[in-house]
Amino acid sequence: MGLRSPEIVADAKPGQFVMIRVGSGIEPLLRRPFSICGRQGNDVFLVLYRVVGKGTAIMAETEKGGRLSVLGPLGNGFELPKPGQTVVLVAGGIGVAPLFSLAQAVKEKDIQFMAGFGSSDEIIRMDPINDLNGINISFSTDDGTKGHAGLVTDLLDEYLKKNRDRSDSMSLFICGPLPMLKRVAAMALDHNISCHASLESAMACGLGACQGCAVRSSSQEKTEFYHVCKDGPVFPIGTIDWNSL
Amino acid sequence: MGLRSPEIVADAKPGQFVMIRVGSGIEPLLRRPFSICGRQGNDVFLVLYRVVGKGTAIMAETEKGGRLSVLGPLGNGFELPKPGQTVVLVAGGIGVAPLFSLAQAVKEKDIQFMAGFGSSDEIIRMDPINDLNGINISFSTDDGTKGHAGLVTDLLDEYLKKNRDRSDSMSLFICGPLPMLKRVAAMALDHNISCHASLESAMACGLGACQGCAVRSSSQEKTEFYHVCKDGPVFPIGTIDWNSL
Amino acid sequence: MSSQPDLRVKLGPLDLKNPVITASGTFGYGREYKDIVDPNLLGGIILKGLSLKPRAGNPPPRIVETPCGMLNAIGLANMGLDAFMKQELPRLQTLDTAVIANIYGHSIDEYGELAAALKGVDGISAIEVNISCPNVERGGMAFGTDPDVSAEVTGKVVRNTDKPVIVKLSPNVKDIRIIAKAVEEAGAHALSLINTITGMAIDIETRAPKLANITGGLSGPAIRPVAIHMVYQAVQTVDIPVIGVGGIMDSRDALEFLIAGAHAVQVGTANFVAPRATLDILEGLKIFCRDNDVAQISELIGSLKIAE
Amino acid sequence: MSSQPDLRVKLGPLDLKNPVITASGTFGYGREYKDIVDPNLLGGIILKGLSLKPRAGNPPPRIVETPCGMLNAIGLANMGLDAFMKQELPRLQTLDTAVIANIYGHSIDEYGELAAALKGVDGISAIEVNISCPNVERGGMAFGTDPDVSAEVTGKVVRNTDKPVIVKLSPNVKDIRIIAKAVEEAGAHALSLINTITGMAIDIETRAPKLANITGGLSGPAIRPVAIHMVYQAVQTVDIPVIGVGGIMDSRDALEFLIAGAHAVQVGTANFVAPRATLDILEGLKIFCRDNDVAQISELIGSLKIAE
Ligand SMILES: Cc1cc2nc3c(=O)[nH]c(=O)nc-3n(C[C@H](O)[C@H](O)[C@H](O)COP(=O)(O)OP(=O)(O)OC[C@H]3O[C@@H](n4cnc5c(N)ncnc54)[C@H](O)[C@@H]3O)c2cc1C
Ligand SMILES: Cc1cc2nc3c(=O)[nH]c(=O)nc-3n(C[C@H](O)[C@H](O)[C@H](O)COP(=O)(O)OP(=O)(O)OC[C@H]3O[C@@H](n4cnc5c(N)ncnc54)[C@H](O)[C@@H]3O)c2cc1C
Ligand SMILES: Cc1cc2nc3c(=O)[nH]c(=O)nc-3n(C[C@H](O)[C@H](O)[C@H](O)COP(=O)(O)O)c2cc1C
Ligand SMILES: Cc1cc2nc3c(=O)[nH]c(=O)nc-3n(C[C@H](O)[C@H](O)[C@H](O)COP(=O)(O)O)c2cc1C
Ligand code: FES
Ligand code: FES
Repeated sequence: MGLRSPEIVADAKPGQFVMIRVGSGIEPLLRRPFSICGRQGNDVFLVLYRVVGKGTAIMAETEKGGRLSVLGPLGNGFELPKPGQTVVLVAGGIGVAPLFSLAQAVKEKDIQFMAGFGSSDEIIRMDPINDLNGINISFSTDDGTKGHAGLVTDLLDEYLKKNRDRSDSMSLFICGPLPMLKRVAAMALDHNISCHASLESAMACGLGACQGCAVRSSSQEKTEFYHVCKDGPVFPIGTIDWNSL
Repeated sequence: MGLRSPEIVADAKPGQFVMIRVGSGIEPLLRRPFSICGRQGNDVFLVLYRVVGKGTAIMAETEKGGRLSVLGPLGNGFELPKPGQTVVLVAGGIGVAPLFSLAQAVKEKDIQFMAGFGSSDEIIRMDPINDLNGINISFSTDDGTKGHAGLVTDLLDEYLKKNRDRSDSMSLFICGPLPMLKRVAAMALDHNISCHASLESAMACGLGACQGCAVRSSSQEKTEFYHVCKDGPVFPIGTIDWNSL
Repeated sequence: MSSQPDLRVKLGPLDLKNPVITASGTFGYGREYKDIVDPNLLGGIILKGLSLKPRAGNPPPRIVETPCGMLNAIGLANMGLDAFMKQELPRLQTLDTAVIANIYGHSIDEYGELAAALKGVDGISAIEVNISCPNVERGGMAFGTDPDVSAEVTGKVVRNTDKPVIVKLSPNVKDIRIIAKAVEEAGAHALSLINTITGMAIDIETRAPKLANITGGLSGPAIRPVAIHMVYQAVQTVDIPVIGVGGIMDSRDALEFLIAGAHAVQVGTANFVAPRATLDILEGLKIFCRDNDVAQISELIGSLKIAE
Repeated sequence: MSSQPDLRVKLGPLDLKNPVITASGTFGYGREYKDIVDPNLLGGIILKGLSLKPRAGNPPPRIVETPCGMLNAIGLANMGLDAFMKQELPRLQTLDTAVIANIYGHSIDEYGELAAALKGVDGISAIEVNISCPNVERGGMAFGTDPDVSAEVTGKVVRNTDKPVIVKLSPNVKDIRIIAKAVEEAGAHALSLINTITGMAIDIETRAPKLANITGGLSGPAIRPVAIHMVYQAVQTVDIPVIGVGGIMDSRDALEFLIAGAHAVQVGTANFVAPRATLDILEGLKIFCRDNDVAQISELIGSLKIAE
């Protein structure tokens, strides 16, 4: 959906998110976090969402022209890859959303975009990035109805094997369901490739105040927990304790 | 609003009500009671409501063609006046609703319909009964913008004074805000006129199960409380302890 | 597995055809819902609280809606034992479901008298002892928040009846486990929890309490997390079965209680919101069992997985 | 009357410019809301619970939504006293509002040490003693549900500080009046109630608790009737002022607490739902006062009308 807010559009960085109040009542109570996946002009930013529960169901009923209370932009967002890097974006399902905004922001483009879905009918419209120059999009589906039959990690695996010599100049950015993230994180650590993951977590405030969105850090010395809303949602994979997730 | 339910239309008696679930969620939680105020053909019954809080606000947003969960018809309804009686209907505000259905049901018509409102712009559309034969409608408004300037009880008072000799053959039916009901009840008792009032009360079940809708009876011996949903909503005024209300 | 899951559960000596029961005070005597719910389809029905003498109940207003819940201060209005035996019992005796009488006394002796009066009475499958009503001056919650008195009431009822005794506990305590243990030791066959949580609401325009009784009992989905927690605590403390009640609106809610360890569930406020709620819950349980290859619903009871 | 109602209230020795305060743990150190709420407009801010040593808090998931509420099991994650003094205090000292530190100790002595460490510290207007956190193994609620221990903790803090002492009570008790009285007698200057109600939620798909900590504290509008009732009970029992907290979403809710007898209110979960909630409440209170010819908001405190 497109949401008009010149302020948010002006401030937002790729990978940041907003907290949306899906109704005006007290049930459901909490705001829902959604990545900013792009913009239309200077006024409207885009949110791409999947209906999974009552909050998103209510959003889907919100009429065009209606008003929603939106808090944002929130979170750290992606650090843009250095020029000359090959940008590899790996998304599972709705995880494409933050990566769209990143793909749009990368200046000197050499982008591999790998997106995995359950089935071809679940594939999210890629038009925000379809027309970008220098982007190479590949799909996987669990049931083989589009692209590679299997996991998106297979695509990555193959790509990494082919481009083993270039792993130094690669920057991985990933977003998707946890099992996928874990697997990609392991691969990236294995190949010693720079990799940033956009994480999800239950959230209440979105502002770093409630400490509800904790995720365990890999280094006890620094801090035991990071907060996804404030320290993230984007984390260098090495900073996270993936076993705890 | 019109609600399609051939079953309810077939069963409903004037003065009965329905319990409407205003949304599908759990907030607001309870159903809201509304009088059946008439019907359109054999399929559709009519409900006339005033937006006073969140439940009615949600109802007002329900789109045409939408579905609502409706329980009913409930309650006792009006006992139709005996033929030859002069039927005097006194309504305050939205209290017109159940009286509309009664006016439509009275066979041998000699009906006085007195309706009081705050101001002319609050007057409810009277078309369900405008075209009835033998009905005589008069208005009062608090601010005098239509009809008598003052209370609807003034209209009644005047009418009773003029027709003192006929009080034996009169049947009063009243519905409206509590102060109005109390005053009319007192007048009817004074003049010894048969009078039935349709009462309101907070309700949970509408079925006589929860005992939430109690109203104090005038005679301790019979029962200390009646239940508006089951024993009412229509009560002969003599059975109610008006001082407790 | 058979395509029809086995929904039967046991509440100690009491066999239920399924775990869905109506909660006391929210389903009258079943009669009120006759056009909507066939009680014979349910695991059981628990009747409106019964006292020795008729009780008129509290002055109105008696109910008020709150966020995702409601407060009630009915005050145990009921027809009393004699009228019940004459007017309601005969019809209840024709039912093919567990009919559970919910009793309430002003004193420990009154509880005993009620139990004795129902002893051997055909058509009453079990007795639920309400020591947890917040809306009466004497007895009720005052009993149910004290472990010694709770045990005394329980013992009295157990000694005076030949029927399974279920004791319904109040959540308005510091530690439900202490009461649960005391009641178990006093001979209860099962526990119901929770009754309503004491609450209050104020009309800011009139500056008066919204209930004539000032306070009332909070029920509905708002209290479900509290109920689940107390059921979870109780099942770890006692060996007798626990019936979960509090805020169950649909089969998912009912499953939460079963997984937490409840052997059956009671549906209360939901009957007002959706009069067919019990039947919908039953249907939902069946579907869940089928979808999850659960042949017997009793497998789910206490299946909660706690990480080390 | 003047067209600007006087919103000042007194919490014993503490003067507030208005009765709207942020609740501990829901507003961080104020900093997190800096672009949204100017703390200087509020009656006060209560900081996140502070312990002697840094606390990492409980493993995630730490929060889960429930009907009209939420459960949290943060586990009092905080930076600890030393880091607080260095990193947060200097900025807080520049604020022109009541800054209230919320303290939590593992032992009675730790409460004392924390109080002593904050003694004489500029920029801290008062101390709120949290003896009611349900999400920690030791101390917290275990203290706050026992009148003797509650009194001991209170006494210790009072003796170790020169600041007004507010004690925050747990609703997970049988009778809040007993604890309230004990804490008053031990020298508290004010009470806050309520903290969260213990609750639990289960994921029926995984059959695991939704919180890693298994249980959590229920907050939000769902608990408001319980909070209002306890505030009502407390104000009738003690002479010190009571701060109402629990489920306040808008000014109407805040007014319910004031009319019930609270001298001020804390806004917690509402900050998550509507980050500007405190300011909206303040505005709503002003409008209510104007519309109802209330010159001083303190007139409303305890204005509840109880019929004979
Ligand atoms: C930083 C961040 C960015 C996000 N960006 C997006 C986005 O761009 N587009 C999008 O569609 N979603 C996004 N999400 C997830 C989104 O917030 C949830 O899908 C949403 O909150 C679900 O709300 P609901 O009320 O519909 O579901 P609920 O009723 O709360 O939950 C219903 C069911 O969905 C499951 N569920 C809840 N949260 C999630 C989740 N995060 N992922 C998968 N299942 C979940 C629950 O376990 C439950 O079974 C993001 C989350 C975070 C933390
Ligand atoms: C038997 C019966 C028949 C009824 N028939 C009709 C009808 O035909 N048309 C109609 O419009 N209403 C009718 N009512 C009243 C209607 O049920 C209420 O107006 C409705 O429940 C309010 O719901 P809400 O959620 O909008 O208000 P809430 O949010 O519940 O309340 C908002 C405000 O409205 C006030 N309020 C609540 N109930 C009433 C009430 N009964 N009357 C006046 N103010 C109230 C509350 O005190 C509160 O201040 C009937 C009530 C009964 C018992
Ligand atoms: C209107 C009403 C009347 C009740 N009456 C009784 C009663 O007579 N005896 C009893 O033990 N519990 C009584 N209860 C409590 C319910 O049986 C149940 O324990 C409580 O409402 C929580 O369940 P729920 O959230 O599903 O309603 C009553 C509850 C309500 C709402
Ligand atoms: C996420 C969260 C963290 C909390 N942390 C604390 C805390 O550190 N100390 C404390 O005394 N209360 C804490 N509380 C309790 C709140 O201050 C408040 O008492 C409770 O949430 C009820 O108010 P509410 O319904 O307005 O949220 C916390 C509540 C929440 C929701
Ligand atoms: S959501 Fe509150 S700290 Fe992250
Ligand atoms: S509304 Fe339940 S008995 Fe009348």
